[in-house]
Amino acid sequence: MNVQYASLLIAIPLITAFFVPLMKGLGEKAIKTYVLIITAIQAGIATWVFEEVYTTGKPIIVMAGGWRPPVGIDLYIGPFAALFVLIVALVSFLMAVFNFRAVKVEPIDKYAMLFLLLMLGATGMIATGDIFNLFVFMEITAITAYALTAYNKTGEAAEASLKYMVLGGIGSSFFLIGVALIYGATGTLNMAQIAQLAGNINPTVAQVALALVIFGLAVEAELFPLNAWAPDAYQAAPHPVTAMFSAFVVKAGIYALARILYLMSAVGTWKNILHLLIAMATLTVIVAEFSALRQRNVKRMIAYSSVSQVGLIGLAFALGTQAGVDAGVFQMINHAIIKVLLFLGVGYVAVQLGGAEIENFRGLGKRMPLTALGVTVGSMSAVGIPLFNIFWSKLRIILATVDAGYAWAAALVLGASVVEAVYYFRLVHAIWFTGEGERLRESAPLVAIMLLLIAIIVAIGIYPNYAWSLSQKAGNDIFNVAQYIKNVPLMGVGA
Amino acid sequence: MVSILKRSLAVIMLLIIGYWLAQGLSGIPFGQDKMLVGKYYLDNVIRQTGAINAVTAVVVNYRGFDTLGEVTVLFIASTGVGALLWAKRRERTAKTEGSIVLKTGIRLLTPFVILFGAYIFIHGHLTPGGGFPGGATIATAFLLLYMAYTMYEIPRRAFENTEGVAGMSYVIVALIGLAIGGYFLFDWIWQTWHFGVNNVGRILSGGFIPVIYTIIGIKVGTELSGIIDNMLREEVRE
Amino acid sequence: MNLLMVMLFAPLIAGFLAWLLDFKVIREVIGIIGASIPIGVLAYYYSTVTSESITYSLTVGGFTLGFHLTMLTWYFAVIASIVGIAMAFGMASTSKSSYDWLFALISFTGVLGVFLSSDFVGFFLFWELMTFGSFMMVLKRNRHESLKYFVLSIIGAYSMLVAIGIIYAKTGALDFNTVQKALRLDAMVGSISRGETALIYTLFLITFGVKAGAVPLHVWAPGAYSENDQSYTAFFSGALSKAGVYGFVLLYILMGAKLYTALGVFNNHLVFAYILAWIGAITVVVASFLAVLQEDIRKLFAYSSVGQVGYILLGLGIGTGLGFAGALFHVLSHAIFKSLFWLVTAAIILRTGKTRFEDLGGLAEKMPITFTMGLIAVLSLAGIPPMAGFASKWLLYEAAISAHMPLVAGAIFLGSGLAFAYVVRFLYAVWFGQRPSDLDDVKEAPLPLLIGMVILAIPNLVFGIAPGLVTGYFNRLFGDTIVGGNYFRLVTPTGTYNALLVTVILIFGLSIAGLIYIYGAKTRKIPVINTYQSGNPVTEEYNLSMRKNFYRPLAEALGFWLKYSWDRFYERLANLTEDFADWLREGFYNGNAQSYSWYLTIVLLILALWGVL
Amino acid sequence: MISAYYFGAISLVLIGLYAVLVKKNVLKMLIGLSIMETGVNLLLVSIGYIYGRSAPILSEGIGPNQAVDPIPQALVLTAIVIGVATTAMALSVAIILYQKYGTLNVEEIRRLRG
Amino acid sequence: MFAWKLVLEAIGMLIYATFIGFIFMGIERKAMARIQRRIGPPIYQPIIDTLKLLGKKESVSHGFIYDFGPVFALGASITALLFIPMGNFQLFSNNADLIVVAYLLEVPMLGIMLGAMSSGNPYSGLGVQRGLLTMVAMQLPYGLAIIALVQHWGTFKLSQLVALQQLQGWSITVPALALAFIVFDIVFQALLGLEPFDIITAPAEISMGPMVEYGGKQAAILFTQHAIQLFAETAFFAVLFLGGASNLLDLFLKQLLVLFIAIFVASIYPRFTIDQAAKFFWKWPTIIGIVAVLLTM
Repeated sequence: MNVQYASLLIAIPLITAFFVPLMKGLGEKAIKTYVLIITAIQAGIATWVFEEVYTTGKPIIVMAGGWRPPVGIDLYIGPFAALFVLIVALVSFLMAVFNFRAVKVEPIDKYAMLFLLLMLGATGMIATGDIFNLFVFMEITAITAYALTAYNKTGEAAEASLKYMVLGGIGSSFFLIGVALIYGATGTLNMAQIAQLAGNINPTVAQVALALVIFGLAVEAELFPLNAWAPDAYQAAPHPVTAMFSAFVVKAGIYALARILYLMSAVGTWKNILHLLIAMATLTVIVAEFSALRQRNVKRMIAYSSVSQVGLIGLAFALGTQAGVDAGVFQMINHAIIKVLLFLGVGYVAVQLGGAEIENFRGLGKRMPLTALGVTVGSMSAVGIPLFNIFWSKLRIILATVDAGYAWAAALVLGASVVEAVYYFRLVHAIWFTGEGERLRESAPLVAIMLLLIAIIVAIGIYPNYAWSLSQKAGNDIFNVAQYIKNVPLMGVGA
Repeated sequence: MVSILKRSLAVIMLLIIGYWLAQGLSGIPFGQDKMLVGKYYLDNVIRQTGAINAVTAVVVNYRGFDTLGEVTVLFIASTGVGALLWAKRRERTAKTEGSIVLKTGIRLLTPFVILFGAYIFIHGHLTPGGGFPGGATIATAFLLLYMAYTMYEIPRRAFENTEGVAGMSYVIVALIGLAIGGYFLFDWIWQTWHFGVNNVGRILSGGFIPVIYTIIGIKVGTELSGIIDNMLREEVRE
Repeated sequence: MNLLMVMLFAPLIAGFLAWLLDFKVIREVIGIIGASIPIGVLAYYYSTVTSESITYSLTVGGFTLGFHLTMLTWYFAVIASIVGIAMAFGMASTSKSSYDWLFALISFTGVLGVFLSSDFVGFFLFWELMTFGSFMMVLKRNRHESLKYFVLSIIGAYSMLVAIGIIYAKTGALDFNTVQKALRLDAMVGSISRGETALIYTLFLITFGVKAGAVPLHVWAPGAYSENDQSYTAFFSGALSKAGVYGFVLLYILMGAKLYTALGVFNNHLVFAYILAWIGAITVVVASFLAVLQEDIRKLFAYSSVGQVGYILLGLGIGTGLGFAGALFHVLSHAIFKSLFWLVTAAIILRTGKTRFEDLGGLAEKMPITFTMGLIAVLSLAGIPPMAGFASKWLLYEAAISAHMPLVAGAIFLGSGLAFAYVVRFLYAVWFGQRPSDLDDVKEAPLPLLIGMVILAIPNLVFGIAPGLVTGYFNRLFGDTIVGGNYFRLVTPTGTYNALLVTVILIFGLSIAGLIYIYGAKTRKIPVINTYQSGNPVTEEYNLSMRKNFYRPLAEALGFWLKYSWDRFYERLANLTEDFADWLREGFYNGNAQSYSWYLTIVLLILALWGVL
Repeated sequence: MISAYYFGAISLVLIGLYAVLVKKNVLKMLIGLSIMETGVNLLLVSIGYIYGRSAPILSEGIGPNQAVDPIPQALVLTAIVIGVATTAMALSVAIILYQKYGTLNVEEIRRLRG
Repeated sequence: MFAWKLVLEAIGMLIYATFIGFIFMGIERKAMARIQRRIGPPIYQPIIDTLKLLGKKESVSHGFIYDFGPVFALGASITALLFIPMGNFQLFSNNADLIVVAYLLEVPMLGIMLGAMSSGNPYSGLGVQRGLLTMVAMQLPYGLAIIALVQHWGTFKLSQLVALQQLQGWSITVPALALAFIVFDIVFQALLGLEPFDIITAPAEISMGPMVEYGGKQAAILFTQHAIQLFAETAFFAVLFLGGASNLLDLFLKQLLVLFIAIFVASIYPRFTIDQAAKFFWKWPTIIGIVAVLLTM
């Protein structure tokens, strides 16, 4: 099969999103089912792509319009992208199931479109091989996210959306300035070619450009102190969307950050940027964990936790070592799984019991035992308890961090993790050991999803070999820039 | 007091940032030829795409992916605005009609404005312009209608459907490229069919650029009109 | 499938099965079977392990998890397994919940894993598993105490993680053998600086100190031990706290040479060991004093546990072969007598439902077998020859004094006096004196619990009379004659102790006394409350037995010191942290979009300044 | 010395940012954002400019060597549209905000905090 | 082969010790009386008392442990006795060292307490409490004194201690050990249960404390135990600080000396309350003990 068919990853969500207006009259159920089917198809394609990439071991280069890079835009679906595109599709699929329960606010047809386009945006961001195209996909993701954040149309939602928008706007403007500088200095927008030419750029330009690009992406990647929008957006967005934010939107941002960071590693001030990122990531973890400590709203609490975990990923990526990147990718996978589980569980509770305040979680173990189990397993995993998946990635990250000579960062991050343990502990205790209540009926599909996710968490926790080998391949994809340049079939323009 | 302090602090900070940006930019000489890929485009654009406007060739053909994204972004904006401002029943609440000059002028001009918009996007591969400016021009016509008449409303349903169909058509064109040429967004009209090879510089050339620009023009026009429409109507509670 | 793995995971799997098949008897049977597999496997390996070590390795997630059964790890594993099986029997009586079985057995596997791991990853993994299991046991019963335990454990675990990270960064290895070699080499080369070595040492000190319950990291222990199923506490305090001790032993093995060269000596003592010895001594004194002053049976033994582990640390800190032998022996004896205590406590609580001394009394007649077991434990803990507790304590005395650590040895003296005081108090308040009238229909402990007790009581006697069994094993372990003599007679360079002879003469003495007793006048049994009272009537209504505030005078004498409390210190620290968290949260996430844009600008400014300057 | 175009572009960006930082009214902040975008677009275009050359429309008399770089122009086209989209979204959010809070003062729109 | 000689020696020593112990008890009472200008009972009075108690027709019991306590105490005292080298009789002292003996000397207390506690008498309980607290209080200086001694001589073996002292002079001739001696002597008052540390029995307050319930043969056993214990402890003292003894007479004189010091001290001081005792023990004796210990390092 022609590997160019991988472009369907972009085409399918697009065309189906455009189709939604035509089925406006069909009613809520129909549209949600439609989304479910589309995400399933997308997941199927992503699985095929994944198979293809991992069996051949070679990345798929989708060349739009048949132009070879750097003339045309290419999608570079290497081990990392293949893996994450799959995760994006699968998470979207699961959340499409959750939509049936969680989203009641009209207009569903618009929601469906935005939902599909959010998936598209993240897919594009992960797959693209062109820096300006990255900007475009980033904006697609961001604007969809703005709209979805405000989708509930409450004051809080709009407020969160506003904050997201202001910060995102500033970030993307400066990102674009950075892109402009890079273009001005190299004359190309293709990432591989930029990586080739990075060493020759005038050092001042390179410093400014790299700093600006990283700055812009750091806003999306929720690094402190650029993450002020994140908890609000997470809290206000519809529950499935929150899960998607946490599971792949922010991941796409942080991936882009890491990708560009490593592509530009020939730049003279690269080390300085790494130091700055490490400091920012460490602070991210600390501030977010402390902020979560006394949070009454569980959704917001988990949002903070998500921010901190992303900080951990950022830390891993900013180490500048192969081990760090591998560990970061591993953590990305694990984190995506547990955050989907957690936001699914919490969202479901919020839907059933009318709010995500901690009071609603009292006695949850008696009222909705399976959901409670899901939230519990997610929490325990987040804390890093063995037999659950995060344990391995956290261990990897800490080892890599100390190995790279940043023992202080590891110590601070772990210190903050103690705080994390405390608030998850409170949640688990509230769920199982306080409160009383009648048992409620739990939705079978959602329970099935939760059990599936629990099974995956435990499976990775007990037998992390497969996930780890995937992470290593994917990490190598990011870290090994020379290989990346070699994989992209650059035609001999200029260089 | 605090405000002044804050303002002056902001100014100082921004000046430092500005100095830094300027320092960076000074490494990129203004007005010098720094082209790398751009040169390739200029050299090959006519042969490879059949368009003499290199910008539109780049936009639609070489960097078609960006444009697809761009269309999507606008689509998102229209959807998003629609989603956010949605209410069970909404009506226009404007109280004052436009002046007679406006009303008469609009009545006369609307077809021409739309026609001009269409002209712009159809000639995208030849002259400056293209789908986006063209679409925007068309939307202007509807904006003017809204300004002039308090009761005017676009045929919303039809517009939304058009928007969707146009978007789908774009993707379908791209997918046909995938089917025929093996590449997504492949210019099958020019490169496979060689349609209009002898016509370079005239309207029936440029491969799929005019086709796509037409689609984009229609889409942008309906989308922007839709946004205007959404913003001008307010919720009505019984 | 490797037997080592079978043994390691048998409890875990049994725990899951017991959890899933939540039926009354099946659950208990599965649990007991799961818990008894390890001791079986270890017994099977006994002859092998004395000549060679058994290793096995797994590859998990890019890490190679190695396991090794050496003489040292065998010893620790056996202790854990004995206590584990006793725990299982105890739990069959006291625990009615599959939840308990699951987590108790998880922590069992965790402890075994900690002992058997031959690399840091496995060590850390099982360490966490063990902590997790035990934490869940507390969580079910008491939120506040479990939180304390949890936070301190996590701090400990993370300290270890950082330390492991540093070691990994410096040596590039995670398995014990390589690390040991690398660090030994580095002791000569000195590429790891003094500060870094001290840092690693401190981090490990925190980790193992928390688990062993060393002062001032002990605050979790009283709560966690007492707010638990007491049968499980037998394992918790008997075996799980030994993981911390094992950690310290490991520290010696892996880093001893490096720590010696980096930190030097003070007054002929290795500095790092000296610190450990003092921590141990302080732990002994502080915890024993607190134990004496407790009013709750569980709290008393909890503090006692902390204090006894202090002895072990002290022994390790002495740093001589004799000290090690004493410490390792005390690991065994503490495990068996303290677990026995906990099972006795479990029986008392099961049958009376009371935990405070003021509510108990006069149970010796009602639960004679349990009382006998309790007495054995008391004798062993108080260090009455010929019990296992005395043999190990004796070694510690010899070691401490002959290593010229007089003040530390003084702590042992004081500690054993205190230990004597609190066990007698336990005897008095629970078993003797006037029985509260609501305890008149108390029955003897159920059979499984008694089996558990007997399993623990036997080694107390056996290793008491034949301490040479254990020291002989140590001699083979160290490859050197640390403690000479035979099965019954211990000989150190400076002293001797013939346990059998002491036993024989004690029996001789007792028989003489017994003869006098038997040939004396006949006796008439009268009720306990029929006593000389100088006019105060003792009746059922007026219970004059002194149970509450038994050691009030001591508390008065210690008044000044009791004003300070580590517990309160930690509470205050926690409150400060929470306030800080609030301040940070409210200050940073203040809700104003404009402030947020300022943050962005500030970052830009930092970047700019970085670029400009 | 940098060129006036660059200078103008940077100035626009900074002016926009200043508005975001200082103005209390949400609409003014959004206008600031738009100004920033304009500045960025100007910067993009000016980077592609080459002295003495004309627009890259290769009709009569203008060969490949007489045209400026087409790429920045294409990029700007995209960037403008994205800017428009963002602005449209932002304005509709502002409409909701005004409906729900009755004000557009950013200091009073602070229900989500901490 | 069975060491018949040793066993015979042991039995002989036991009889001797019991007798001398009773005599010591008599001497104690007599001397105390003389100091207080009373005439006092004859020195064989304790023997007569004990025999009388044994001859009582019937004695009461509160249960098995109540009976077992005194028996255990006596047995433990005998055990302790037989591990101390007595002049030219080494007995079993090669098989147990200082620490073992020090522990064994404490065991009888447990027996007494077991018995005392198993009666429901509150005075017994009070006595037990006081006994334990005294023990806790004195343990630290006691330990320090022993540590100083062992550090100086470098051995735990009692027989070796004796030999070394014969060779190099008594312990108290060494300055540091003289300090230890002072400490030990203070502790010794408590060990013997004499003023100012007779808080345990405190006849005027709690009617003999632990012993309050006992009469008849149990009391007789306890008296015997006390006699043996008194002998053993004075001998222990002599062995530790006064150079042991080469024969029983030598030992007897030294024991007598120790006893008289104790009696004199006891008759001068009033009784401490228990918390005063604890504070006292943890102040001067401990400090002196630490000084002694540091001097011997």
